[in-house]
Amino acid sequence: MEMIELSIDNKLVSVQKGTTILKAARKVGIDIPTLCHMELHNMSIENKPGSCRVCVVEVDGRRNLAPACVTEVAPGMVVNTHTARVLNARKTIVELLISDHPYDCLVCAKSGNCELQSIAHKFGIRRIHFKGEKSTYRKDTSPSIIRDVDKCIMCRRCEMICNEVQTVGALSAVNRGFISVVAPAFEMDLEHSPCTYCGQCVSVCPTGALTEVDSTHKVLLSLMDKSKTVIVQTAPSVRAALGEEFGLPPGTLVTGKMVAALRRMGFDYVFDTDFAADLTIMEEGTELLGRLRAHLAGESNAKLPILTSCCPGWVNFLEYNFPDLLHIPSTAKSPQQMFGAIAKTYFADQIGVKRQDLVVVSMMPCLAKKYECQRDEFKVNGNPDVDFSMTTRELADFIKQSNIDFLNLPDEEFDNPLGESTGAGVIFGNTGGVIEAACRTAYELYTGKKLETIEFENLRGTEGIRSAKLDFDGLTLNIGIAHGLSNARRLLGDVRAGKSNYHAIEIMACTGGCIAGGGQPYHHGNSEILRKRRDAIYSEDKGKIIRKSHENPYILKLYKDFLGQACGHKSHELLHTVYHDKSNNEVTIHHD
Amino acid sequence: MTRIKSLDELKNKRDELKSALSLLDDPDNPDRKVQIKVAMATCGIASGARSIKDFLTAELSKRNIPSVVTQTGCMGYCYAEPTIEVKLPGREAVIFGYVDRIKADEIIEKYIKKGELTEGVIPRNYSTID
Amino acid sequence: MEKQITQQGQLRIALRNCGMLDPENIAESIARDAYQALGKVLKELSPQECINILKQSGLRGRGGAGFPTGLKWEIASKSQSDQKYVVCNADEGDPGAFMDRSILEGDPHSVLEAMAICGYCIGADKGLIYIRAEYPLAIKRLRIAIDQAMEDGLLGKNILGSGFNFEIKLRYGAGAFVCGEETALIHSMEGKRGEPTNKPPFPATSGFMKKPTNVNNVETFANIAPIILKGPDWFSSIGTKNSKGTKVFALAGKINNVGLIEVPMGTSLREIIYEIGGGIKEDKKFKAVQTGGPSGGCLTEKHLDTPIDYENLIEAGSMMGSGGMIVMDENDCMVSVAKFYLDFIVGESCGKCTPCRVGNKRLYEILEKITQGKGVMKDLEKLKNLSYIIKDTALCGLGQTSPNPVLSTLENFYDEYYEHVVEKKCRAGHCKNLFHYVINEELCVGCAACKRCCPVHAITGDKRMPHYIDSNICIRCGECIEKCSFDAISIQLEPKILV
Amino acid sequence: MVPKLMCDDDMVDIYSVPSGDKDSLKVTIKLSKEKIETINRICASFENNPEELINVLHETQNTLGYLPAEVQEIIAHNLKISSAHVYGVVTFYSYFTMVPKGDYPISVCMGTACYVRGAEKILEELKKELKIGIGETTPDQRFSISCLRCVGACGLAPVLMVGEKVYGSVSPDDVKKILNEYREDNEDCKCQQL
Repeated sequence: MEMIELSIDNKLVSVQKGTTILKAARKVGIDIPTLCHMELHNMSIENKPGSCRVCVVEVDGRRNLAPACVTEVAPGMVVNTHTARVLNARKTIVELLISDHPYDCLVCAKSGNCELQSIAHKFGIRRIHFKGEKSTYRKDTSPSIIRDVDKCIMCRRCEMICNEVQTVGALSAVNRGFISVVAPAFEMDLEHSPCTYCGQCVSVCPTGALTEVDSTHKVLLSLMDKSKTVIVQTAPSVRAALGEEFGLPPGTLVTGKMVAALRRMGFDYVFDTDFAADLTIMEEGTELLGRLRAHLAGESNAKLPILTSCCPGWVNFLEYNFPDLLHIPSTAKSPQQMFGAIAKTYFADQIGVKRQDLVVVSMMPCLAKKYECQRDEFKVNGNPDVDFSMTTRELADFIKQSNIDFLNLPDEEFDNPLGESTGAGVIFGNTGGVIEAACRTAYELYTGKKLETIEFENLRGTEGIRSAKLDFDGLTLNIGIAHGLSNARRLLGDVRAGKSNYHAIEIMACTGGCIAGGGQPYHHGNSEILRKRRDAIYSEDKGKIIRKSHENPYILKLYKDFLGQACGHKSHELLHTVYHDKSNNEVTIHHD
Repeated sequence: MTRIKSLDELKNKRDELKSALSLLDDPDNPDRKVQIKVAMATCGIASGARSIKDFLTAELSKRNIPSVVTQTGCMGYCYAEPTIEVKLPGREAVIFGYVDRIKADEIIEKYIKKGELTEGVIPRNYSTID
Repeated sequence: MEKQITQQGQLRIALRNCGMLDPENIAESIARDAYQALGKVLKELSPQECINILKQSGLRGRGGAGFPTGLKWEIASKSQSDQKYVVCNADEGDPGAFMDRSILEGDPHSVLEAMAICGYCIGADKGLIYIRAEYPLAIKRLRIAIDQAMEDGLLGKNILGSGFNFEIKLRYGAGAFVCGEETALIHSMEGKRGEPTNKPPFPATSGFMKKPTNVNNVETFANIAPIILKGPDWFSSIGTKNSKGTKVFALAGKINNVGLIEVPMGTSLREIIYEIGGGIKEDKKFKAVQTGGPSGGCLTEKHLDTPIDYENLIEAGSMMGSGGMIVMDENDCMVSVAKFYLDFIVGESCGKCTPCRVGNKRLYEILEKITQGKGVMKDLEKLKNLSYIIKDTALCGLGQTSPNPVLSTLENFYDEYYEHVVEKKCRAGHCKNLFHYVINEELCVGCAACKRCCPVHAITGDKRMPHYIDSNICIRCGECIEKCSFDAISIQLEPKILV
Repeated sequence: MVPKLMCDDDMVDIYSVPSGDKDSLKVTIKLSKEKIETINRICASFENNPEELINVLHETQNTLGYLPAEVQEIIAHNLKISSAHVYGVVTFYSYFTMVPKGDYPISVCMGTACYVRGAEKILEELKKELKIGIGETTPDQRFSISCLRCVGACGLAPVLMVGEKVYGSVSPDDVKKILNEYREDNEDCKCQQL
């Protein structure tokens, strides 16, 4: 590769041809500020429209300033990143952005996490010299996401994620000039668009234009209500990221402190979604084996490949885009919903509380979960199995509001019976985790032998689409894994075209899996954070004594006392669901 | 028209067309014709050039004057639209501006029939490359 | 500076056939040498030889920036690719410029022929013309011309027996000024929003469908065939040192001979306005001529004798642009003219980059404040600083040049700005908040005609007694002036008394 | 922007877009079968090529008069692109409209040449005469007003267009005269094709 030498702020740099000034500068410790630019290394996600113009630098011999994020280096280039001309321009650009932005930082959901706010602070902007019209748009609230696009700065990150990474196509830049904004088709509400609520747009939005629906207040009211028993479940990825909100290094596991905090906040029982993940494996694994056996028996209508169904964003995507393939995913509900269904039957009976007096709250790394728990399929007489779903970010704020000194909390254990889990349940948080957990169980159930190595290393990794062949005692199982919906679309396209030979496919809507979910602490483009969360999940698994779902004693007890057998009658009633064709989406017209 | 298959064919074709045109313009040719071009770009049409062209075509044939009236592009005198160029055989082309029906009639009667210049002649103020 | 001016000042190269032939009849074009240059190139020249001719001729792009055409072709010809494209930019957008429309309506074959020559030189067999949907006649004539040329074997497969294939298709614009910018134009042709992207990569390496693409404007193409037929030396003998050949200008505004002219580079504004253009309408006083459209600037009396070429116009704070020249007289308020252009830019900005999307809006708002008589001296400073920052930071050519009308009016007509801001006066009588109507008591007979027609009831007075206009109510619609039979109402420029 | 529905008699029934292949999105749309077929035909004539989106939109608007949400949905479906993308394109280009224009759409040129020769006054007069604003249509659906950037007929400034017919050197007094040509049902005066 050709190397190019240049000077940035009088420092000589040598970088590969094709490198941008921005990256060359970072190599020598010069951090040029950016707003629209965002890159997640190793995940091939990069947004560089070169549109915000905050990163402009002075290049000798060039007539105007150069945007560092899209300008490639040239031999002998002389770059200055902090001359008066540059700083003046940069400051003015930020002032212009703010001049078309609400001044409600104090009450903005993104305050403290807003990139525009921090850049304004960094530049020492104390006055906005330009006063004029501000663009105003209708606020849009969906079950999961709030769009307050008055705060949109047209960085286009959400548009890029929604179209290129997720191929959902819910968002596009619309209109032009001063009134241009990113919006769904016909500027309808997100609810009427093909949005899957994966929340990736929220996780990359630099300002408060895209945020989650906040359920804190409703949960607080439930907690205050003496007539209610309030229980909480926490998803695997939450414990691997929550610490970040309290200043702990990324990848710090805070399971014990989290349990302690939830107990102090007043939850009557603190349970683990991982328990339900184990239950999911029992059901999904059994379903896989059933279909596999049917296939091996030569049944022509054996529905293979089986697709995992625990990711609600992915389920939404499937219902919108692949209505002809609705018969192939596992019918198993997601862990969140399995938990709710068991909690409001089995557990409610156990503690003698009526269904309507039991409130189930879930702590999730996800925004689609908020939508999922409101689906009609998951309600009994209008009462939802899971009442409220909160994100990791909301949980962190809730803990802070409850005056809890999180860092100094003792480690505590989950309650029983729905708090016991295995390592298999934990790894649901990573891409490849669900299928690995399923294989741990399916292998032993199918072959009747004990696994020698529990880790299926060939299912792990960060490639967008991965495939592996597993030897099930002579039977070769073809496993496919996709994360990020564009990769899911590719795999499903093959399935539809009959070009796929997979037996089972795991799909996660978010690139990286739940650890990078739309409800996790903001990564601000730092993919190292995601890697550390991933490692934390695997290390939690490693530390568990029981690492296979079918060995979870409480799961076995649940089947023995209540459910009968996996995929049996009772299971089907409580733990399985059906999918609906959502593509038949009538155009609804809004009159303001 | 058949396909032109080589540069030589194209050159021959051009020369044929050119000589046909110069024949029209030859005062000694019994088949000579008055050639009129009506500027019919957007500006011309908007100013009524189409009806002027129709009027000239009809009137010249009614008055038995052998002529060809064709449309052409913008002559550049937007301020004087509609504009027409009249070429009497063997004589320099003359451009008339602000042509309405009355003017057109006058041009036929005075200039085309008798060769007398009327008002509204626009002096050609450019040279082209040929 | 060497100049070669023909006796009448005008020399038509690009417009050589406009008004000479019937654009809907290919025979007339052939009679006037159409496709001779293409035939010569295909038969006698290698692509590089042809590119060398263009390089020697000194032809520069006529669309605005003036990039050397031969060099542009050479870069595209050297890009390696299985597929390349020739694009004709016929998205003539500068308000006040209509030379591209005239060429396409008057001599479409000159463009088609040149595109085919370009295709041969760079190794492309497909051409696309991106044309404004607002030009229905040009579209119609282009379609006819393409069909006729295909039928005659002058486009299509195996042109003139050379083995070279070239076909041309039309793509329509849809009303977006920014699509005149190459990268935006390419996105638009791909069925996307016409938003520009950073250059490099230039279209010559990655353009339409990510393939090497050569984009030239209509007038540039119209110059190609004569250069091939008459030679580069002939062409470079016309014009100035760095700007060769001729330039078409669209003369419009307050000028007697509104029209399309073509003059050798280096001709002075004075010759254009007073000799060719016949002077200012109604013998009013010349104030300025706006060149280069919304990206250009205003030239004033002091520039009247400057030889016009690419460099001199930029030096004078304007630019060649596509060649619109709009002449303004003493009745035009230069602050309002700047505001007019900013209004245009705000409406046409694609909204992608911050400086253009928000910056130009703020410039417009400051100008509006000034024209309403609410400006303060600090605003002039702000205008200037913000303009420089937009120029320095905007993403595309449209944004980088958008403050030019503000900067050039500030530079050349600072006193008008000053009057608006400090004296609250608009000398042209254009800014409605800065003048008021008064009734001359001696001339008014109290007929009440004005009172009856006033839509906002600003006029009071008893019958047969002098009437009075309340400036605070008056909306300055001018109805009363027209209705008054006694010339009793007049405009007063002095600042109105603020109540 | 409030996208409007087609007029009532168009809403014959609810039809589904026929799904030609498997990855088709079924869209239920309130459009007459004929109109859906027209749109399908237009898309097919451009080989359902997403690159040709702008040409497809032109052709569809020429045929139907405007591009309401339902129409964009069908185009998106045929070209296999998201409707958000189609809407993004429609709203980018000022030539496209989502509301029906009048039978005689009037466009006032707001180019510089027209501006300095008094286009603003023409526009004011039109607004006064028709009692509608820019981008609006008269209640009887006869006239609508829009502004155009330069139409390239600067020699005739100020210019207005009714349909594709260009009127040059228009004075405020001419406005009424021009409108009267179209007010009576005078067939001869219908927009002349150039």
